[in-house]
Amino acid sequence: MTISDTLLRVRMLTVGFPNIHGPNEVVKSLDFDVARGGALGIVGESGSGKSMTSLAVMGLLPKGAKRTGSIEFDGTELTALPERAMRSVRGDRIAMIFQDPLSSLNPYYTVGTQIMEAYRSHRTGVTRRQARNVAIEAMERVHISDAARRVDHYPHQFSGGMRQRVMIAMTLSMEPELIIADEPTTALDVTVQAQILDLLAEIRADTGAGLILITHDLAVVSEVTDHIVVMRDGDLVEQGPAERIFTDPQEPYTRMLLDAVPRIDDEIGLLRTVSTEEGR
Amino acid sequence: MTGETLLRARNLVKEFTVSGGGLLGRSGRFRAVDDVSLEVAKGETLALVGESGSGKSTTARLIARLIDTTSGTIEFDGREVHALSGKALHAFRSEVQMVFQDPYSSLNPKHTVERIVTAPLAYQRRPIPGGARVFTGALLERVGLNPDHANRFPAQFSGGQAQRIGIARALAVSPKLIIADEAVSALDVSVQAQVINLLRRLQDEEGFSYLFIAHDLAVVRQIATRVAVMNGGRIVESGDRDAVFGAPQHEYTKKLLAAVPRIRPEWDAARRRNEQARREREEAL
Amino acid sequence: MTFTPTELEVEGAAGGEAGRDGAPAAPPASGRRLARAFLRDRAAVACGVYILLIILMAVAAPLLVKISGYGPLEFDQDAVDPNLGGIPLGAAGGMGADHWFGVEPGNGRDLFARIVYGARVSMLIAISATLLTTFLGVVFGLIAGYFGGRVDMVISRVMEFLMAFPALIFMIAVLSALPAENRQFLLVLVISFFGWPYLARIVRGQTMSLKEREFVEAAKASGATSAQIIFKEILPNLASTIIVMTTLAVPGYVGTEAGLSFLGVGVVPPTPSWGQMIASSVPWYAVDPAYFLIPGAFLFLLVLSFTVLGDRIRRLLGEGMA
Amino acid sequence: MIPLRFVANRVLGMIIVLFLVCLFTFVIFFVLSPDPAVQICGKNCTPEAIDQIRANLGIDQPFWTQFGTFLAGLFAGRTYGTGPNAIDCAAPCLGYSFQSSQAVTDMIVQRLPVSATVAVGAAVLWLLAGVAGGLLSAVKEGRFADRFIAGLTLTGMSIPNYVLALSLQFLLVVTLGWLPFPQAVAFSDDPFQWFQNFLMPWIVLAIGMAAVYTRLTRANVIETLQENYVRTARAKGLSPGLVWRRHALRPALTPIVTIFGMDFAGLLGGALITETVFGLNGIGKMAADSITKNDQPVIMGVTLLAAFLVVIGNMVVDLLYTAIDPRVRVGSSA
Repeated sequence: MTISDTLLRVRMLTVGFPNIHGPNEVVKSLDFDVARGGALGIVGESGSGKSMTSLAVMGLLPKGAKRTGSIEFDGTELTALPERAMRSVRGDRIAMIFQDPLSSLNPYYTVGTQIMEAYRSHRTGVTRRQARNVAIEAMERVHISDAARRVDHYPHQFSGGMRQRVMIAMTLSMEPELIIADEPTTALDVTVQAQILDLLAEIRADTGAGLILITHDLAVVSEVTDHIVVMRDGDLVEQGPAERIFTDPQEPYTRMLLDAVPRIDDEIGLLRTVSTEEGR
Repeated sequence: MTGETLLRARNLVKEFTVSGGGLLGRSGRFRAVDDVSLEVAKGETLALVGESGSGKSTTARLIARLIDTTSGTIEFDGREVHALSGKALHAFRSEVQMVFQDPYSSLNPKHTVERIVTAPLAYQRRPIPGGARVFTGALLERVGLNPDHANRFPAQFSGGQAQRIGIARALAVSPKLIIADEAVSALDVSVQAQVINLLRRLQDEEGFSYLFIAHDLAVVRQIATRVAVMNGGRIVESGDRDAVFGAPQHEYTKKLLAAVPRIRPEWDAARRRNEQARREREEAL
Repeated sequence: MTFTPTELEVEGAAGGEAGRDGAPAAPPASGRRLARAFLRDRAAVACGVYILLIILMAVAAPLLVKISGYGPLEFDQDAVDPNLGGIPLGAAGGMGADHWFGVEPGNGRDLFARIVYGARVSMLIAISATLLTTFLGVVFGLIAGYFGGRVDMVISRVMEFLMAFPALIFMIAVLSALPAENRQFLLVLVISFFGWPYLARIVRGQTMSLKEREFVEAAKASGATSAQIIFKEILPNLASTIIVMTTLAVPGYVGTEAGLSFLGVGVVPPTPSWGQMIASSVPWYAVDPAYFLIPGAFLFLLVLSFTVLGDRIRRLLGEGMA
Repeated sequence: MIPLRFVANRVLGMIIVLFLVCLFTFVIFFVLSPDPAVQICGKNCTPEAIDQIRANLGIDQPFWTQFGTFLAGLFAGRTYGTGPNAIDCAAPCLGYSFQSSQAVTDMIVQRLPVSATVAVGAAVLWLLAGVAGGLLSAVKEGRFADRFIAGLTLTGMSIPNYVLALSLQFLLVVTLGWLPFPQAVAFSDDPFQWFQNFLMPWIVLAIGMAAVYTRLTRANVIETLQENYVRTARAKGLSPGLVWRRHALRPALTPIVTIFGMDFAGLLGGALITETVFGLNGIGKMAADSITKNDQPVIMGVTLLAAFLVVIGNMVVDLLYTAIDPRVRVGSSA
C-alpha cells in the first residue's frame, strides 16, 4: 500500500492513565492503517481498549489520559497539531458516531440545530438558511422521512434507530474523509441494526469515506469491514484482511473468539470455549 | 425429551395504565401482552424471542407471578398459578426461579455471596441442607466458581462470574422451571458462550425446564428446544427450533432472521479446513 | 436559614456522583479502611474532636460548673459595674480567673456556666430532633418509594405540603401559639415535623430506583414479603445515604434551635441556650462584644464542624461505594 | 407553548395547598393560642368587656363559622364589630391587629418596599456569587481555587446569619467605622447612604444561599461535562467556548434557575432575622415584633403570606421549567 492510499496511519499508539501505581496503560503500542475508502474493524471484548483507541485518534481522551505514538492522517501528524488545528480536523474531516444516540444528543436543542452547528462552525460565511438546508438534506440522505419538518424536533421525539440516523446525518453534513463508529448499533434492535449497517455501507459507497467500526460483534465486522484488528486488554492480538482473520486466524485468542460466537446457520454443538473463566 | 406439560399459559393479557398526570389528567391503557398462549414441557427449553417492546419480558414476569395478569390463565404443574395466593403462592416460588439480564443489578451489592445464594431458602423459611457454608460451597462449585469465595461481595466478581452467582441462587431451591430473562445478553461473547454451556449442562443434570427470554436469535438457536417469536405483545409464530429457523412462516420472523448479522458459512468452512490442516501439521511434528 | 430545599438538593445531587462511572471491581468499602482514610484528613479529625469536646462538655456540665465555681443561674452583682448600666468589670467582658469567659452584663451571670449548660440544651435538642427526623424520614420514604401508587401519592402530597411551608416562619407561628411549658420537647417535635420530608424525599427517590434493580425482583421471585424486601434488601443499600444525611441534618437543627431561641420562641429563659444568649447580647454588642462573640463562636464552630464532617463522610462513602 | 391542562392542573393543586395552609394555620391559632380578648382587654377587665371584645373579633363563633368568615375576609373583606365602632377590613383581609390598631394587610403593604429591597438585593448577590463561584470551582476542579472555594462555602453554610450580622456590625460599624449606623434613608434622598444601609443586610441574607448555589452549580457543571452529548459536541470540532456555552452551561444552569424561584419565594424566613438585627422596618421585623407582643393576627398574616409566596414560587418554577426543558414541553411522538 503506498502512502497516498493510506488515509490513517497509527504507529506505536499508547494510551495510559498514569497514577502512583504506574503508567496504567489501556492501549499498548498499537499499529494499524486505514486505507482511503477502506473499512477497518476493531474488535474486542469489554476492557480491550478499543474505545480508547478511537478517542485517542479523535484527540478526545478523558482528563488524565496520556497519549504517545504517532497518528498520521492524510499525511498530517495529528499528535503534533495544536488544539485549534485539531479542531478543524475533528468533525470536519474525521467524524465520530457513538454507541448511545440518546445520551449523545443534547436534549435541549432540536436535531436541526445540532446538525447545523458543526457545519456553521467549520464553514465560514454560512447563513442560517443555508445551514438548515444542509441539515435537511443530510437528514434526507439518511432516509429520515419528512426531514423538513423533523429538523425542528428534539432528540427525545425520535426512536432509537432514528436518533442514530440523526447522528449519522450530523457526520454526513460535513462530508468527512473518515468516519469512526464506536459500537453504533449495540443499543439497537437487530432489525434496526441491519438498517443502520446498510446505511453506513450506502454512505461509504456514495462518499468514498473511510470507516473505523469499533464493535464487540464479530458477525457485524465480518459483514461490514475489509480489514480487522483484534484487541485484548489493550494489546493488539492480530490484524489482517477480514477473510484471512475469519478463515485462518493465527492467534489462539482470535480462534477462541470465533469459536464462541453463536452461529445462526452453522451446526449446533457445545460452543467451544477456553476455560479461562471457568473455575476462576 | 419433551414429556408432559409443566407450564401452560392461556390467553394472557397484561394492560398497563398510562398516567395522564395530575388531577385532571386522563389516563390511557397500554396493552403490553396481548392474548399470549404458550406451553413448556418438562425438561425442554422454550425460547421467547422478540425485539425491545415486544412484551417478552412482561410475559416472563406474568408467568413468575411478579406482576398480576389482566386476564388469562397460567397453569403450572397442575395448579392454577394466576389464582394462587398466600401459602400456595409461597410454595410456587420455590418451583419457579429467575435469572436476570444484568448480573450486577440482580445481586444485592451489600450482601455476601453466601447470603445471596441462600436467600431463596431463607425467604421460603426452609432449612439449609448441610448448613449455609457447605451448601453455598457446593452450589458455587456446580456453577464453576471457587467455593472459597462465599464471603465476597458481588462487586468483587467479573460479569460472567456474577451471572454464575445469579444462576446458583436460582438453583438453591431446586426449581422445576427457570426463567432466564436475557440472561446472557450483557456478557462478552467468550463469557456468554461459557454461560450458555453452563445452562445447558445444568439442565442435562437436573432435568428442569427453561423459559429463555432473548433478543439474540443466534443465542436462542444454541439453547432452545422450541421457539416462540413475539412482536407487539403477540406471539406471531411458534414451533420447534429447526422449523422456525429453517422454514419461518411469518413475515416478521423472516425479517428478524434476515437481519441477524452472520459470519459467512464458507469462511467458517474454510477455517475448519485450515484448523484441521494445522492440527495435522502439529501432530506430524 | 436552615431549611432550604436547595441545600439538600446539593447533597442529593452530589451523592449520586459516586455511582457515575459504572461498577468498579474494587471490594466494597470496609469500615477499617474508611476509618483510616478519615483519620488522615486533618480537618475532619479537628471537627470530630471539637464535636466530642462539646458533647463531653454537655454531659459533664454539672461537674464543670462545680469546678469553675458559678452556676448558670447565679447572679454575681460584684462582677458588673452598676454605675455604667451593668457593664462587666475588667477587660474583655470580665474574663479572668473568677469568671473564665466573663459575665453577662446587667446581672453578672457566669458565661462559662451558661455556655456549658447551653451546649447541653443545643445538643440534646439537635440530636433528638435528628433521631426523630431520621426515623420518620426513613420510614415514610421507604414506604412511599416502595409501594408507590396511592400510598406514595398521599405521602408525597403531605411532604410537598410540609415543604411548601416556609419552615422557619411556620415553626415560629406554631411555637408562638403553643404554651411555654415543655418547650424543649415541643421544639424537637416541631423541628422534626417540618424536617422529615427532606430526608424522606431522598430516601423515596433512592428506594424507587433500588426497587427497579433486579435483586429486588429476585427476592420477590423467591417469596420474600414486602417487609423483608424493604428492610433486608433495600435498607442496607440506603445506609450511607442515611449516615450522610443525618450528619448533615444535625448542624441544621443546631442552627434552627439557636435561631428559634434567638427569636424568642425557643428555649424559655432562664434555661440557657446559645441562640438566646446571642439574642440577649444584641443591645450590648457595641460595649461588650465578648458577650456575643463567645456564644457566637461556639455556635458557629459547632455548626461548621458538623457540616465539614458530613461533607467528608459523604465523600468517603461516596468514593468507597460500589 | 405550555399545555393548558398542565397549567389548570397546577393552579388547582395550588388552590388546594393554599386552602390547606389556611386551614392548618387557622387550626393552630384557634386551638392552641390563649384567648386574645383577655390580652386586649388588659387589666381592670370585666367579663362583659371580654365578651364584647370576643363578639367584636368574632371569636365567640364556632370554628367553622370563624374559618368561613376568615376566608370570606380574604376575598371580599369583612367588618369587625357593629355600629359606630365597626372597623372595615378590605379584601384581602388578613385580620386586624388590635395591638397597633391597623389592618394586617395594610401593615404588610407599608413594609413591603423595605423587605422587597432586602430580598431582591440579596437574591441578585447570591445568584451572581453562587453561579460565578460554582463555575470557577468547576473549571478549577481539584485545584487550589476549587478547594479554597469549597472551604468558603462550608463556612458560609455554617455561619448563623444573626452571628454574621452582629459580627459584621461590630467589625464594620463599631470597630472600623467604615459604614454608618443603619438608618432609614430613601433611595431618592441619598443613593449612596441607601446603598450603605442595605449592604450588610444583603450580604447576611445572601451568604448562606450563595454557598449552597456555589456547590450546586459546581456539581451540575461537573456532571454535565461528563455527558455524552458534550463529547459529541467536542467531536464535532466546536470551539471550547461554544461547547461550554451551549452544551454545558444551559443544561447545568437550568435546574439552578428553577430552584432560584423557590428559594426567592422562601426568603421571608431569613428576612425575619436579618431585618430584626439590622433594625430594618420590613415584614420580617414586623413578624418578629409581633411574636414578642403576641400579636396573633399579624403572625398569622405573615405566615399565610409566606406560604402564599412559596406556593406561587413553586408554580412559577414548574411553568418555567416546562418552558425551558423541551423534554417536558414537547411530548414524545416516537
